[in-house]
Amino acid sequence: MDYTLKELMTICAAREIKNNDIVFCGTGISMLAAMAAKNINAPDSVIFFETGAIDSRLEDIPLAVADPRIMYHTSANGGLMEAFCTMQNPLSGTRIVGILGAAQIDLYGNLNSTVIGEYDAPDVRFSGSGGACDVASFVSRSIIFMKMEKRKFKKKLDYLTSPGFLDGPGGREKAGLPPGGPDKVITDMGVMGFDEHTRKMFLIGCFPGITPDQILDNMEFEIRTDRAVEIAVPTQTELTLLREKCDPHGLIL
Amino acid sequence: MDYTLKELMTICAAREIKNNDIVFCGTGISMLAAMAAKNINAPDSVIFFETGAIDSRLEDIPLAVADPRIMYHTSANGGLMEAFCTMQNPLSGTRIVGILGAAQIDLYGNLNSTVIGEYDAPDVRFSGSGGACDVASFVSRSIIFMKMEKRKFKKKLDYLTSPGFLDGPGGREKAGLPPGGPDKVITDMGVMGFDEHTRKMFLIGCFPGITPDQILDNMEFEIRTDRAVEIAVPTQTELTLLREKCDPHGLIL
Amino acid sequence: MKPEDNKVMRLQDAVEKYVTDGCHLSIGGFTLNRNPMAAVYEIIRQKIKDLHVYAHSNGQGVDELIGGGCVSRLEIAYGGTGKFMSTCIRFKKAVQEQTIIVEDYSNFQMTLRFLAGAMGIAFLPTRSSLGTDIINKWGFPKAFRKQHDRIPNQKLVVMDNPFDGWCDTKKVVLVPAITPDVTIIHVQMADFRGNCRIEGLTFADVEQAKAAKRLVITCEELLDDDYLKTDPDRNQIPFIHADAVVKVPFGAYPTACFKYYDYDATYMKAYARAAKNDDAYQQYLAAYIFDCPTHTHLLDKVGRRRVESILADRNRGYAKHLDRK
Amino acid sequence: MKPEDNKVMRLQDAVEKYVTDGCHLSIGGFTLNRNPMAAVYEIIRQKIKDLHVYAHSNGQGVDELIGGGCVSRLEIAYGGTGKFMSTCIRFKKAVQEQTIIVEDYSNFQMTLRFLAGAMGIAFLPTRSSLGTDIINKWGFPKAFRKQHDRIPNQKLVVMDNPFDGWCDTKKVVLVPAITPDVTIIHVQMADFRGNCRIEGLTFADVEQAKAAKRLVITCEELLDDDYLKTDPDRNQIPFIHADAVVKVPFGAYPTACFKYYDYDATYMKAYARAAKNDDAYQQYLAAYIFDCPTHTHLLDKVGRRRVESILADRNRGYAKHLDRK
Repeated sequence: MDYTLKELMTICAAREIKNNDIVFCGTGISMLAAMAAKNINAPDSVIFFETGAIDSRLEDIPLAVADPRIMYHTSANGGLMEAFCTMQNPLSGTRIVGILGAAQIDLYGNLNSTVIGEYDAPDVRFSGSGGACDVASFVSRSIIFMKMEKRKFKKKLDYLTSPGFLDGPGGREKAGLPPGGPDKVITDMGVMGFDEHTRKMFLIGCFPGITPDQILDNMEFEIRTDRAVEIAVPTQTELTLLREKCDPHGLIL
Repeated sequence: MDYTLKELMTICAAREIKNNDIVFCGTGISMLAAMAAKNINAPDSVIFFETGAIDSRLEDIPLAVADPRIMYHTSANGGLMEAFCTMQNPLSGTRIVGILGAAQIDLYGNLNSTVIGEYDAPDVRFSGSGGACDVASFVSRSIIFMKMEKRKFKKKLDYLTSPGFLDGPGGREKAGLPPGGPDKVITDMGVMGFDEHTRKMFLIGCFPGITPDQILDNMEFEIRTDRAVEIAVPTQTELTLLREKCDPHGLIL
Repeated sequence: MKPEDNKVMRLQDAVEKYVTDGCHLSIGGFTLNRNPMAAVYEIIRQKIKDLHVYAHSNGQGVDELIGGGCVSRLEIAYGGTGKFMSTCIRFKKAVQEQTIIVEDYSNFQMTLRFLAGAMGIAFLPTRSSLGTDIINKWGFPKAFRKQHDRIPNQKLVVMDNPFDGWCDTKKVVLVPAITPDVTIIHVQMADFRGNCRIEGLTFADVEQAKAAKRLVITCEELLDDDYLKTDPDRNQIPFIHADAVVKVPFGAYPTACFKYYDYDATYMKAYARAAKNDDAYQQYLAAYIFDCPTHTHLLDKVGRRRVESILADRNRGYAKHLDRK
Repeated sequence: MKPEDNKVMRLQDAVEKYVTDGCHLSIGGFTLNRNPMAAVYEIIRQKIKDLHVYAHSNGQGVDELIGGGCVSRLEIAYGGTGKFMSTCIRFKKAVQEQTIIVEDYSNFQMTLRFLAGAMGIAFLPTRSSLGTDIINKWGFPKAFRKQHDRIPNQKLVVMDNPFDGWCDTKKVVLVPAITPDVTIIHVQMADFRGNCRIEGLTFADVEQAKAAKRLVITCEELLDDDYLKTDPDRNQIPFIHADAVVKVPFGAYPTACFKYYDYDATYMKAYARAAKNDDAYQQYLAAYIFDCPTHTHLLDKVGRRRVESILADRNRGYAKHLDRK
C-alpha cells in the first residue's frame, strides 16, 4: 500500500486516541491526528483547543488553534481561561489526551520548545511554550510528535519547556505536578513509550524497513529496544478517511 | 410639603451620587436611592449589581439584586465574578460608590450584618455579608442606611462583617485593605459623615424637627455635633420624580 | 450515541442517584432567581439528610432545604431573598437553634472558592475581608476541620504579597477551593448531551457546575439535537461537565427564570409567612412538597392562573405587569 | 451625551494619544485571528519606540510590532502564527540578535496574569510549569527587575499550599498581575460608549481589556445607539472600561475576524517570505505600512479581489472556499 511517512505518523497517533477521550490539539500534524481519530477510530472523541473551543465540527482543517474554522459548531465558545481551567481541573483534565510537538526531547519525555543554546543568548529561538507547558503539566497523558535526529533526542535539554517525567519516577510528584506525563512518542522512524516503573523512554516499534539500531543512531541517549515490534501499516480505510475526510486539499499532509 | 421619612432618606442618599459615579446597589431603599439619583440629579450615573448586571435600564423596580428586572437592557450580563472583579480592580473600583445597610454600625463606620450575640451561639442571625464585605473592602466610598437605635449604633460590634475605617486612621492600610471607606450614614433622624483626620463619625445634619441631642440619645457612642446643620427637605421635583419614575407602585416606599 | 450521551433522566432518578445522605451539595441561582427549585423539592421529598451545602446567596433554595431538614452544615455568604425575606427565615431559626453549623464568607469569596474548584487550583486570593470577623471568627473550628477530610484545614489564610507591594498590595486573603460532590443548576436550555445555555445573568452557576464532581442540570427546554451548537457563543457549559439532564418546565418556580417566567410574589410571601411558624411550616411542607409527587403536581396546586400571571414578556424577560405588592 | 461618552475617535488620534514611547502595551487576538492589525500598523507608522509588550500568543501583531522596530521588551508565551510561521520570524531574529529582551511564560500563565490585572489582585496561582525552566530561567534578572518599578520584583514564586494538601496539591506557582498602560483589541461590534461584542472565541481579550489603564477598541461595526444593549448576554466588555472606540472595517486584516472575514493566506505567506530577509522586509514595511497613510490604503493596495476572497460565509463564520494552499 502506498502512504507517506506523514500519513503513517498521523495514523499512529490517531490510533492512540480512544473513544470519549478529550483531545487537546496543537497546530499541524497534531490537529490532523485528532481529526483522523475522530473520523476513523474514535468517533466520540472530543476535539478541544486551548483557545477555548470545545467539540468543534471541523468541516475544514484549521491552520492554527485560533483558526476561525475551530469556532464553528462547537459546544461552547469561551476563551483561554475556560480552556486551561478545563485542563487544570482534575475532573476534566484527567480525561484529556494532549498531542504535542517540540524541538527537543529527553529520556523522560521532557520537551524543549523555547531555545537552543543559552536562554539569555540563544543560538535558535523557537515559539516558546504556548499552551504546551500547561498541557504537559495538567493532562493525564500526552502523545508527542518528534523527528528522529540526534540534536532532537537530547541527553540534556537546552531548556525544559514542558514537563514529562522530569528526573524519573516520582519526579512530577516531587515538583508538585499532578500525575500524568507522556504516553507515546511518534517519530518518523518508529514509536516510543515510557516504562511505567523507570519512566524511561523505550522503543515500542519500528516503522516498516527501519531497525532499532537505525533509531538509536539518531538519538543522543540510549533506550531499550528489546520490546520492539513492527508497527502495523495504515489500512486502506484509514488512508482513505484521512485523505478524503480530514485533509482533502493536502494542507498538512 | 408632604413627604415620608423614607422618601427623605432616599433623596438624601440620592443627592450623594454624582454624575458618572458607578453605583453599587443592594436591595430595597438602597436600590431606590440609586434609581432616584439616576432620575433626579445624576442621569449619567451607572447602576451596577453584584450579580453581574451593569447599566440596567430598570424600567421597573427590582425587589432583589437577582431580580430579572435588572437583566433587561444592560451593557453586559455577566456573573458574580465579573461584578466583584470590577469592584476589586482599582481602575473601576475607585469609581464605584456603594450603598449598604446593616444591623449595627460603630464609630468608625464598620458594619455588622451577621449576628447579634456570640457568633457560635447567636441571639439573632442576620443574612450575613453577601457582597457587603466585598463592596466595603474595595470601593472608594460608601453610603450607609441605618435606623437610629441604641442597639444599632454600637460601641463594639458583635461581629465586624464589612470594614469601615476599622480602628481609625490608617486602620484600613494596616489591615491591607485598599483606600476607601464609608462616606455618609443616612438615618431616620439625620445624616452623619466621617472626619477626614480622625475617621470618626460626626453629625452633618438633622432632619427637620430633630435635634442633635435626640440623635445622641439613640446611639451607644458619642459623636461630634458641632458642625450639624439642618438638612434641606426634598423639593417637589425630587418627590415627583421619586414617586412617579422610581416606585410608582409603592413597592419600596 | 456514545455512552456518555445518555444523560437524560427523570428528576427522581437523578436526585436518587447523585444526591445522597451526607453529600456535599451546591445549587445554582441567586436569592429569588433560577434556583433549581424542582430539584430542591425532590431532595426534600426523598428526605435526604445531613447535607453539607455550599452557597453564595442561593436564597429560596437554601432556606427550603434547611426547612425541609436536609442540611447539617452550610458554608454561605448571604441567607436572604431580597424583599421577601431580608434574612431567610428557616435558615435564621436553624442557626439560632444551632441545628445547623454555619461558616461565613463573602459573596466574592464563595464565588472565588467555586472558581478555584472549577480551575483545579487549591485556593484563590482576594483583598476582601481583611480586618473583619470573616477572618477572625470561624464557624468550623480547627479541631472540627481536622476531623473532616472533606473540609479544608483552614477557613482562610492571610498572607503577605510575595511580589513586594506589586499592585499596591501588602496582604491578601486566600480562600480554599470547593469541589462539591454534586452541583444542581437550572438553566433555560440544555441539550441531551448536557450542553447548557443560560440566559441573563449566570450568577456563579458556571463555576459551581465545573467545580462539582457531578453535575445535574434541570432545564426549561431540552433539545434532542445539536441546535445549541449552531450558536455556541451563547452556551456557557460544555457537555463534558454534565452527568444528568432533566427537563423540568418551571423548574425554578417559585423563583424566576429570565425570559421564561418571573418569581411568584404570592408564593414567596406565603412561604415567608409559613416559615415564621413551625406548625404553619409543617403544613406548607405537607401541602406543597410531600403531597406533590412531582413538580407538576405543585404547579397544579398553585393553579394555572398564578402560573400564567408570571409568564415573562419575551422582550423584557420578566412579567412587566405582575402584581408584586 | 455625557463626557465619557465621547469615545469615538480616529485611529491616528487614538494611537497618538494612548500609545506613547516606552509604554506598556498589550494587544488582543491569537496568532492569526482578531489581532488589532490596523492599530499595529498605525503604531509602526507613528514610529512608536521602546514598547514593553505583553502577549500570550498574539502572533502576527507582535511579529509586526517587533519587525517595525517598536519593541524593546516582550513578555510572551508563544511567538508563532500556526502554519504560516511556526515561529514568528522577526521575533526569532530579534531574540537571537538580542535586540529585544524576552521573558517566557506559558499561555495559561499569561492569561492568569491578565486576569489578575483585571481582577485587581497582585497574583494568581497555578500548578503549571512546576519543575520546568519557565521557573528556573528568568529573562528579566532580579537586578533588572529592581531597576524597573513597572516590572514585578519576581518572575514568579513557587509556594507550598497553605491548605495542607487540599485538592491533592502540595505546591503552586504564583504569577504576578499585568496592568498594561494600554490594551488594544479588535472586536466585531462596539457602540459609541465602548460596549463590546466579540463573536466566536474571546481568547484573553476580555481580561486584557479590563487589566489595562486605557482601552482602545477598534471594531468592524460601530453602533451610534443602544442596539447592543438589546442583547446584553452577547456583550463581554461594558463601556466603563473603554477609553477610545474606532471604527476600522477589516481592522484585523490580514488576520481573521470570525463571522466577518478569514485570514488572508496569501498575505501571510508573502509576509513570512519577506520577514526572512532584511531587505525584503524593509520593502514590505515601506510598501504596506509607511506608504499607506491608513488601513484603507493598505486594503486598496492588496486589492478588492483578495479582500472579497476572504469574506466569511455568514453561517460558518469563515471563508469556506478560500484557497489556503
